[in-house]
Amino acid sequence: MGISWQVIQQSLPVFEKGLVLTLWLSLIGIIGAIIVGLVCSLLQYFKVPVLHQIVSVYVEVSRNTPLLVQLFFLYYAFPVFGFKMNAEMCGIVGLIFLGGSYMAEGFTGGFNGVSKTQVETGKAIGLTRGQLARYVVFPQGFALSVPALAANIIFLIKETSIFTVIAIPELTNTALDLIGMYYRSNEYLLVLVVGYAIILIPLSILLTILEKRVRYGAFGN
Amino acid sequence: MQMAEQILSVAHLEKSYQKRHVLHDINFSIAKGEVVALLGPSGSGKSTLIRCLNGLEEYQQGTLTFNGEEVTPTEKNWQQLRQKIGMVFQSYDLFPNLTVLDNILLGPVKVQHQSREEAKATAEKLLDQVGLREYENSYPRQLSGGQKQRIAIVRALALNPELMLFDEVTASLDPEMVRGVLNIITELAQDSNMTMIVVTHEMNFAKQIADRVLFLEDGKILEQTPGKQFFEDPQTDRAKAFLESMDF
Amino acid sequence: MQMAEQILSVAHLEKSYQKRHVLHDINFSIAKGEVVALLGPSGSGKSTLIRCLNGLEEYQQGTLTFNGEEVTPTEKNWQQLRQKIGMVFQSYDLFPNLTVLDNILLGPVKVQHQSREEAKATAEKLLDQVGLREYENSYPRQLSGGQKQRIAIVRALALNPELMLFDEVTASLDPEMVRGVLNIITELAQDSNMTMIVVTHEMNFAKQIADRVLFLEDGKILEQTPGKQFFEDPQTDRAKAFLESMDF
Amino acid sequence: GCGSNSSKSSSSSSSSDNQSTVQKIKKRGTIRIAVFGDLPPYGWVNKNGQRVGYDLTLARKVAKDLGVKAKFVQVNANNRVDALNSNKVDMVLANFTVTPERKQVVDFANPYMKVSVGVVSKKSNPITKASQLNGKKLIVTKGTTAENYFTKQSGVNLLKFDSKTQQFNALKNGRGAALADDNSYLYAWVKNQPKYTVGIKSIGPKQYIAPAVKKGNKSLLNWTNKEINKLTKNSFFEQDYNSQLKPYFGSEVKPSDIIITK
Amino acid sequence: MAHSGINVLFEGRNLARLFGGLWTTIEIAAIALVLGLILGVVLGVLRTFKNRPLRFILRLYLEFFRIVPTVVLLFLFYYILPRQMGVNLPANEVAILVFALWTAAEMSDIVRGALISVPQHQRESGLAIGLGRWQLYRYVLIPQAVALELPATINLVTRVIKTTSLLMLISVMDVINVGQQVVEANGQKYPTGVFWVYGIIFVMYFVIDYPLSWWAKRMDKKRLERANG
Ligand SMILES: Nc1ncnc2c1ncn2[C@@H]1O[C@H](COP(=O)(O)OP(=O)(O)OP(=O)(O)O)[C@@H](O)[C@H]1O
Ligand SMILES: Nc1ncnc2c1ncn2[C@@H]1O[C@H](COP(=O)(O)OP(=O)(O)OP(=O)(O)O)[C@@H](O)[C@H]1O
Ligand SMILES: [Mg+2]
Ligand SMILES: [Mg+2]
Repeated sequence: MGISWQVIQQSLPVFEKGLVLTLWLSLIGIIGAIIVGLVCSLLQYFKVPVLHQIVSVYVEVSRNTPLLVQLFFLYYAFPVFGFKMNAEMCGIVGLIFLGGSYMAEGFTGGFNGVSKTQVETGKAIGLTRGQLARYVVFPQGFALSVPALAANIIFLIKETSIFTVIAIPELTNTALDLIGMYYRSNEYLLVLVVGYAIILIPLSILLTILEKRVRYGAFGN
Repeated sequence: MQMAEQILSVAHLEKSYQKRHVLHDINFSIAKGEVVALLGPSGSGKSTLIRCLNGLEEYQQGTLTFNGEEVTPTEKNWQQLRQKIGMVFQSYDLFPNLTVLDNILLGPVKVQHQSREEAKATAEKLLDQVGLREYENSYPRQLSGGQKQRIAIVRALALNPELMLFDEVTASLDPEMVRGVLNIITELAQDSNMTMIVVTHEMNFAKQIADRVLFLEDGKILEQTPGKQFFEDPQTDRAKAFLESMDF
Repeated sequence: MQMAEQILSVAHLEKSYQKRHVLHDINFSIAKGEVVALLGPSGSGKSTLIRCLNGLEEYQQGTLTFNGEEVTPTEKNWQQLRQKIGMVFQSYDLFPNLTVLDNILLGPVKVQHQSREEAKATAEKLLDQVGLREYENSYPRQLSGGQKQRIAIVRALALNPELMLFDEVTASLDPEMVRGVLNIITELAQDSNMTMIVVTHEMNFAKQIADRVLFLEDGKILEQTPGKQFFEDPQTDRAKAFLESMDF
Repeated sequence: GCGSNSSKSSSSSSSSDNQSTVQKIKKRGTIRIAVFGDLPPYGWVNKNGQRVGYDLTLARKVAKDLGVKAKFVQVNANNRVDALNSNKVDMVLANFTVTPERKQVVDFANPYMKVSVGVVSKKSNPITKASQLNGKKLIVTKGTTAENYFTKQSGVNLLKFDSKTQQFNALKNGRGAALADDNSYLYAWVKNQPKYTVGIKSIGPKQYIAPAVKKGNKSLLNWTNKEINKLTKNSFFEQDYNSQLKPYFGSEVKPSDIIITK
Repeated sequence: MAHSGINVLFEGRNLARLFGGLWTTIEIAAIALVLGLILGVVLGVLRTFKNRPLRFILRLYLEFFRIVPTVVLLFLFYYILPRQMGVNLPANEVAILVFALWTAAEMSDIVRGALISVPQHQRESGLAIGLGRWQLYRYVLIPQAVALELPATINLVTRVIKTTSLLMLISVMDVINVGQQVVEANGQKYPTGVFWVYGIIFVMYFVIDYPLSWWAKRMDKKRLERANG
């Protein structure tokens, strides 16, 4: 079976909608995940009583269960008890729930990566705990965590492909749906792969440049 | 040793890491303007002791008295005290994300709430003294090891401390860089009359600046001897052997 | 300098890193049993030169002649030659995943295909010489820096090399550990008549063992002077200044 | 035993060998049949883990008459064509409605059921006319005739799911105003869901359900045609209806609404 | 009755079937991991060689598996391979293949990273005692890299296990697919059964992955402590 350009061309408008949706959901999910992750890692860094234990539990539960099961839970199981969100909302909440812990780990890893001598030096010139965090640990830790954050961003975008199981018409769902209706798997899967490449290749190049910039800014190498 | 002007006294200090007992019943004082060299073989506890004096390590027993007041070892107290007790480490420990000037101003401006102008004036005076005024807007990565270490000293001095602690500040420098750094400390001791405790492996340097030597082994002070005398005629055999091993 | 017993000759060696030209027209030879000290300020190219002699750095021009044969600088050739040219570095470079004995036996057994028994006998004799026989089954992490460096020397010697290269082997050691390591190299030079090229910042040590000094600056050999003479009366002003800067 | 995947012995992909496919299946000793796993009472898995249902009874009968064992491959509606085309299965018996589009990509044998699209909705807020769906959300499963039909009707927002489980759960969770699928399942489903009703019993063309084989697989197609004719004659489908479907249907459904009788 | 929904698990063979599905999941993950990790180590070593074309191809391989979401990979391999390449594998084997290739891609990057972060002077002292290239890898670099890469490898393992949840999309009777069957077959009797079925699947994944993550974290912490002296 060859590839029909005509089939591809006809499908492009539908795929475009899927692509836009994928981008939107990813964007909101990633921003949410970064905010949640930052808050969680701060709670952990400052060892805020009670909250930091809660954060630990959240991080473990979120990191050690599949997004697909998390989504099934949100979408199919929660409404049984009266919590109902629409599919897009479920998707975003799921992505933030999952991504928040990944981002938190990324930030925490960066903060912990700041060398002990830097922290001690900060103390030695009389910085308070807050000042130490503000002027030493966060700027350097953030630079150290950028590679992990970048990897998480790519990871989360790819995870949106799982939204197909809760009927969100993003890229993957679009392809599977078209295949079910018109049976042109070759063409639709090709467009699908290209669709992800269009999002992810430029993004990953951008992130690599950003990593280098930030690293240079903070450490000069 | 006149009690009157003791700036820091240490009494019955004991320190363990988990099971390892590394400091045993340490007792000594340092008077205003005095320079104490802390010598001893590797692993004898010099760094640990000096870090205890700055609150970077917790100790299990004993009391520190600073300017006549007993130190209650809380994080908050230490944070205050560290403005009076400056410290410079072996590693070139400048903050890589800040310029030389910002490294120096961080303490005076943020901790001591001096105005930036005032602090900058002091900083520039100090930078002139160490001959690095022209680098004030450079980043640490643009400096050599010796230059970084001199800036680190300026950064500690900018807080106008009453006591300075130096822990092997030349140990990671190229041999040719060592002299510049030691010269600054020597000037500080001799011209500015700074009170200081210096850990070093440079015996010639120690001989030149030390009013008194504390010789440590296995976490105990084996002898406390005036500088000159220690190098000419140490009281213990162990110190003698140590001095011999230090020159090839 | 008699041509007959030259073990290694370097002629017109040039080396650049990308745009940086770090070695300029290096020429010298070393005769069997001779000890050459390579001195010079930091960044003058000492390490680069010594690493070229072991094929760890590629050079752009010039020829090396080892035992009368010109070296064709391919990876394969160097791999063979390195059995004849031992090298010890500044870092304690034992393999952390192997015991002391396995570190030493790796070369003789895997590279030279000696039987393990035979190699072990040699290794143990060498370990006895450096006073570390009892550590043969320890892992590197259980040794002090000085002990590790002595083992690293044994490891290089176990291949029975004809020429040894030492690059600042005591630079990262605690001062008290330095002497033990230097003693071993001194014995090697004096008792075993080993041919060697030594980079060091320990002037007393260099003075004691060097038959000849090569003084490097900015990648050029500024002078080649017999050992005694260099330390008493260096030929160039630069070398004089250098010697002065080395003692505080 | 049950609920497992396809056979391992199948690695040849071309169906246009000299040997006829029926012979090959016999030689292999198994026929691989695509079925649903979550669609009572047609193809589902009961609490004891056995695959049962109207389609499954037929599938077992087909295997038995061929003299081979049946291997079941569970599919979703939108995989049925690909399962055949990528040679994962020999035959689809998963409520596969015959449509002109599908006829272009697979070969259908003679039909064994009648069907048309129906729409189920809440009794309290029933949908009885297609026009009521305008601007509302309608739940469908990807790759079904219901999806196809409503994709062509503008003004209806479709919520598309992968599996039957997902679509019925979504309806129960109130994610759409109604759900469209083959009316035959809907009858069965509402029997146990007293709050719901099949408000539109039949919409769009009357259609048939038939076994499907890979396009060009003449020998299996011919065999299957004969088999279906024989089974129809022998009243096999009435028995199948009585044992598998009747318990699930309310009184409003007659066998002749569903099965094809001679 | 909401709380009685849990009984759905004890109806008939439901619980046993869920565990059966879990076993399928574990089996696929385990085989894929063994194959993928071995292949990944080999590719990782190759990626540290100087050979540019080889490195480029392996990089391309890695990037392909990095960019294409696993769901899409599964569909690609399940439907396209048989038709375009004439390779027809049953669903479980396709799953193993996809996961093994994906694991190998990720692993190759971990191994490469670990190999190049073995300190340069370790490599050089190996060369200095005359070790050849393979001997250098065999006795010096790989043993040291293993210690460095272990936490990342364990994290990869947990990710692979989690990602097996996608198997339900290609007709593999994994724990989630069985879960759906159970939900559908018992939906009328236990309206809240869906909560409990997905709940137990959630717990199952957590119980498998959490100990692994914990182990990886602990090792990472130890390594950090050692690095900080
Ligand atoms: N964080 C730690 N945990 C456990 N033991 C430690 C720790 N830091 C130091 N020690 C031990 O305490 C003892 C004293 O160490 P310390 O660093 O104070 O010695 P030192 O005299 O400064 O040596 P050097 O001259 O090598 O700097 C040593 O035996 C050391 O192993
Ligand atoms: N890998 C490299 N890439 C680029 N430049 C290098 C590299 N290694 C060394 N150099 C440069 O080559 C010059 C000589 O360096 P080399 O390490 O040989 O000096 P050295 O005499 O051994 O100094 P030291 O006493 O500090 O060890 C220096 O200017 C250094 O910056
Ligand atoms: Mg110390
Ligand atoms: Mg060097």
